[in-house]
Amino acid sequence: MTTTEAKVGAQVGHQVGRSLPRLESRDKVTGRAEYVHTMRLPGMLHAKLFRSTVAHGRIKSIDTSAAKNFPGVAHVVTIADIRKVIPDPYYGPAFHDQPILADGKVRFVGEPVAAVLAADPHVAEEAVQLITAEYEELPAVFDEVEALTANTYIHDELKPAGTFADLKHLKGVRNTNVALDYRLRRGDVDKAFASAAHVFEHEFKTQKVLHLSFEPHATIADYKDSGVTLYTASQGPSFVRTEIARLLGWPENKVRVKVPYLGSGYGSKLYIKLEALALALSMISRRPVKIALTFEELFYQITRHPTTFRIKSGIDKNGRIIARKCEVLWNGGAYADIGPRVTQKSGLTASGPYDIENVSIDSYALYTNVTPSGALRGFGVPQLVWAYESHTDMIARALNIDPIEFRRKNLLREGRPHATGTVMKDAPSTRYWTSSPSGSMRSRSTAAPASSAAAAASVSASRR
Amino acid sequence: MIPFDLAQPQSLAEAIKLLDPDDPTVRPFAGGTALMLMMKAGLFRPKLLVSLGRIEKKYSEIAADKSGLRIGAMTTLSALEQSPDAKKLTPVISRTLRTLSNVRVRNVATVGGALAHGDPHMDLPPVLIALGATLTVAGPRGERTLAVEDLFTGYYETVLAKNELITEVRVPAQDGKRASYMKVTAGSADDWPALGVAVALQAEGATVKSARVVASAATTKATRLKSAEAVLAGQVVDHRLLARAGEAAAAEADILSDVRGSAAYKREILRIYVGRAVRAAIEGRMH
Amino acid sequence: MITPTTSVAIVNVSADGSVALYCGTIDMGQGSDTTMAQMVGEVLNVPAESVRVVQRDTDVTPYDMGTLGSRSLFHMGHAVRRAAEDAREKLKALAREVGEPEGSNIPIPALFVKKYGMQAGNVIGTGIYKPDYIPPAPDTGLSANITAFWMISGTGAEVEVDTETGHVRLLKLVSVLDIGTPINPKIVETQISGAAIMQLGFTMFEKMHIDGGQVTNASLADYKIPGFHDVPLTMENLCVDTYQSNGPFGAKGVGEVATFGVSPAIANAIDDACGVRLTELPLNPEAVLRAIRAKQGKPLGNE
Amino acid sequence: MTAARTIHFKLNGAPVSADVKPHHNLIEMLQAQFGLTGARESCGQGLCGCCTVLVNGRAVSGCLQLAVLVDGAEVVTIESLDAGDKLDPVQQAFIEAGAFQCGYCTPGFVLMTKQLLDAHPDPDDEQIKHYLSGNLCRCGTYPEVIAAVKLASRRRKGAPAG
Repeated sequence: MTTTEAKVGAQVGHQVGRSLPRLESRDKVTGRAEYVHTMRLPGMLHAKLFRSTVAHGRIKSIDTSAAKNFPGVAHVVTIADIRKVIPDPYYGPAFHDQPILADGKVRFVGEPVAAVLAADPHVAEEAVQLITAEYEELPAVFDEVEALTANTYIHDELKPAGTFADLKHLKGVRNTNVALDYRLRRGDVDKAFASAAHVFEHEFKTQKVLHLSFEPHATIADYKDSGVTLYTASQGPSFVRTEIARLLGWPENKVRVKVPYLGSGYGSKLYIKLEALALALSMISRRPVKIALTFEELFYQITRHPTTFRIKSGIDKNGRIIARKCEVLWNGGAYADIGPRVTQKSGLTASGPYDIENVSIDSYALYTNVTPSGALRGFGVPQLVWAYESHTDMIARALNIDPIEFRRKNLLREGRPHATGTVMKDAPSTRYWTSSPSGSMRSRSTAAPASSAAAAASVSASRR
Repeated sequence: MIPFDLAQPQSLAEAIKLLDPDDPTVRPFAGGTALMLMMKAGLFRPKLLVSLGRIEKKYSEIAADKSGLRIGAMTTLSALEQSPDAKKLTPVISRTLRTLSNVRVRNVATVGGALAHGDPHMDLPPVLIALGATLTVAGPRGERTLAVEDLFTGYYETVLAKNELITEVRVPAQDGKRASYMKVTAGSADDWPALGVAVALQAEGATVKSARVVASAATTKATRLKSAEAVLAGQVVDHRLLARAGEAAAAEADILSDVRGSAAYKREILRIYVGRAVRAAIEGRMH
Repeated sequence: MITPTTSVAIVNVSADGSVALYCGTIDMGQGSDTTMAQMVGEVLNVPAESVRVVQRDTDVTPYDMGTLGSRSLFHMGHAVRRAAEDAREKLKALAREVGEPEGSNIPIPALFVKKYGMQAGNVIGTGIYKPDYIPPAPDTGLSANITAFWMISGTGAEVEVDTETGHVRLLKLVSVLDIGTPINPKIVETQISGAAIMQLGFTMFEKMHIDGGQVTNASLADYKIPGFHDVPLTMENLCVDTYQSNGPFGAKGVGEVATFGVSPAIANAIDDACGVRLTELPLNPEAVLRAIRAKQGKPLGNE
Repeated sequence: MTAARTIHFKLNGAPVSADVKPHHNLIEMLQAQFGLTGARESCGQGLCGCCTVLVNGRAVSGCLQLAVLVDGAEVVTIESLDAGDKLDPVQQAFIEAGAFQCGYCTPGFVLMTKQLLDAHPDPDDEQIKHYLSGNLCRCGTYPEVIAAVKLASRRRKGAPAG
């Protein structure tokens, strides 16, 4: 049926519920889908980045002279050059803590310190290797537990972006690596622990991992006095426009952000990433400038938060969880990115999908001297579920209760309040909670190999 | 990548002439898959690459007779993988190649390159050592022959001079010899190996007459484990013998820690996999 | 991020009856263009494959907070539905205006011709969605309305552990999700299994190795991600039969939900299989073997 | 600086020439000089498969292939598959099986599947996994790819699709 046959009151059958192949299928299987990473504009320069080799240090000097004199190099740019076109060159979604290029200090290995522009990317790459920098190395903090109490501070003071009401109180706070602490208090946890028949306490950790979108980050900025156009591999063009307009002091209608096909993101291409630097470089060179990361450079862009989660539960004699205390430390890396939101939005689900009268949650976003952490498919929830569902299983096994039965007994049901006080609505029926979720789980054990089945449950708030 | 020059000689002799015994920035380029990685990572910055793609065709051919295979060094890994002669005479090589890297790399990478690179993670060297393969090397003063076992001197190090090229690998036919190669990964299933174990046995029934046992990947170079070989020689394979061979191998091998695991862990899996590899060879299957 | 968050959509019906959707949700592979088009098609009674979803360009596509947090199908879905409904009401009004009887089946092109005397004009529908929300109280973190919808899932795992080497083989992974009523069941299934496979990498082996602040495995050669042979032998991807009462067409987001339970399900299965408990990710063979050997009283050394 | 040299080769069936320098790889040349962006450099190590190109009928990782070395060769890219506006059966199968999400790795999977089916017209699961193990999909559409390969196999044999 063609569209011209569509009628005001006609029926073409339900469209919702169809397993329709993706609309863009043909572009993707023919290789004709266009991604920013392979885009070119006429007259375009390529930028290659000189990155920090120290984790934390004061920049004593940057020598760009050899790179500037290298044949084919158009510009070599440091923060001093950027300040001439963008006087306050700091950006970020939660905090304006990230300089467009390192500004006086470097805070992680891989932080961009200088950029080389050339029409031939190989020339830019070769010239980057001619740049040298001297650093006065400072003590560095890598671990989130250490960061909480360390007296080495990654930032001199906190710089909340101001767009969040609940971060404003942090403005100007000094001598801390805690970018945000979210706390939840429900009931009386201490009293409940005192009355509990059993108390269990465990600590869980997750490691640093990353998105590795196969289309690495890429942005082309084309700056003109009349307006700027960005072609960018982004999951949030509206936010990019707002933030670029803010950096320029321009109205949003002079900033145009285009996103063709996106070679996935999983959270890595949210908010603002290369766009501010690409903008500055295009302003300086007055030509379109492309920054396209290599696969290796992805390791210096954005990652998932490593976490340390201490969780403690009190269980009564009937196998009910009556108290749960959660302390979650989020290793946010050198710049906040969206970490403070992860800390709060996911932190509030740290006690799990259970009906618990007494809950205490402390969730801390911490600065450290490693690649920044942000959103990665789950926005922090997978780290939390890892801990609370391992913990839940350990309790059930210790109490000799079937782990599924233990969960059934404690699950948050329709109409009951979650730890935050929000009442559960549209909960799926507990009839789905059989002790054998797939109906065919079995446990097997042979001589060397041992085999087994287990389950985990989770509930998480949408983070809108 | 940083610019460099590329020569495309038409003959082996011409290629050797272009190589410089004293200049590490002049290097031969066969399939290039390994060298490209080093160049892209900035670990190797060549001044001149000498492409071997146009040298005489005979260096890309596989010849076979009853005694074994003669493999031209420029033979691609996929040509060797698919060679009917290899399947018949040295089935362990054909099976090993099946899981070596991926189809695209095998289509380009060469047998000579896989040896000359000296990378201890390569799958072919331990198998060739276990089978007692030899290779021919050509240089400005002519040819020499050496055992593959004697090629490697350390981590990415070989006995080859900078102006020597491997021209041919000779592999004795397995005949009745039973052999296996086990590639143990510690990350994803198709990771580079954390440990490779190759064994080749002369056996009658369950009795091992003689054995070669070679470890790779966990070690700085593909290495024969002679104490494990000694434990196996003349013995009937059973659970206890394999445990002893594993112990001997673990005690003997010089093992490195890296992102694929600690030396302690790799030593432990070597202990286990020596026995598994022997059993697989005896039973005629591969991991 | 900025709560509550907002999505805006525009539906443009051209005089030939063709429909274009303008929305800022980025289809980065999750299939949102297709599902959004299906919602437009449902409202306007046109085949979804005929709806053009216009490429993202802030000069033409209206505001969206961002493609994250499994929010798009819910937030943008509502905005798209509202924009399509707005267009539908305007088409009906146009029909009344040109004298069509109630329930008229007049083709859309004819409707425009009747109004403008030729193939000319547009009908533009707009939709905005922003859910209700109460921010958490600063002192207690409590809120009577912290979320518009909950994301609910369960994961089951069946594993085989090689107790001599620590290798864990994933025999079966079952993901059970409540995602409301799927708009496109095929896309939902791919999202579920894709999310589970991604989290499986984070669970079993993925790890950035950092030494003195320096990443030591910054390449695909040394940082491994799941490939064909890492996928569990059997995967089941199930949605429970539910209807999200406040979601567009009973649906809600799915992109992240299947990641949640993977790691603990596998760790719990390892415990069930060989009695060891791992409390740190990843659950790689070395970690598993170290736990087994520690339990046996024969711990591996630190060599 | 090293000088550019002119190479001549067949690209998707047509004779072409290009000026390339020794350090240019095949992908850079295809993108910069021929506007062919279906083969994409991602991992840069021949491990992900996004840059798959056929050279003299064999699949290679274009990111590891020096452009000068395709002088005299036949190069085939994904863009040749839907010549005459008709999709290859492998492409059609990928669409119907929904065997991709973001699409960045898809051209590589399609080309490798064609090679696979040329070598093994009726592959079983193990053959598929083995042959395609050098192609990675971060979106994790592996189960769908296996279904697509099987569908394409049936199509190529002329059997009705199941």
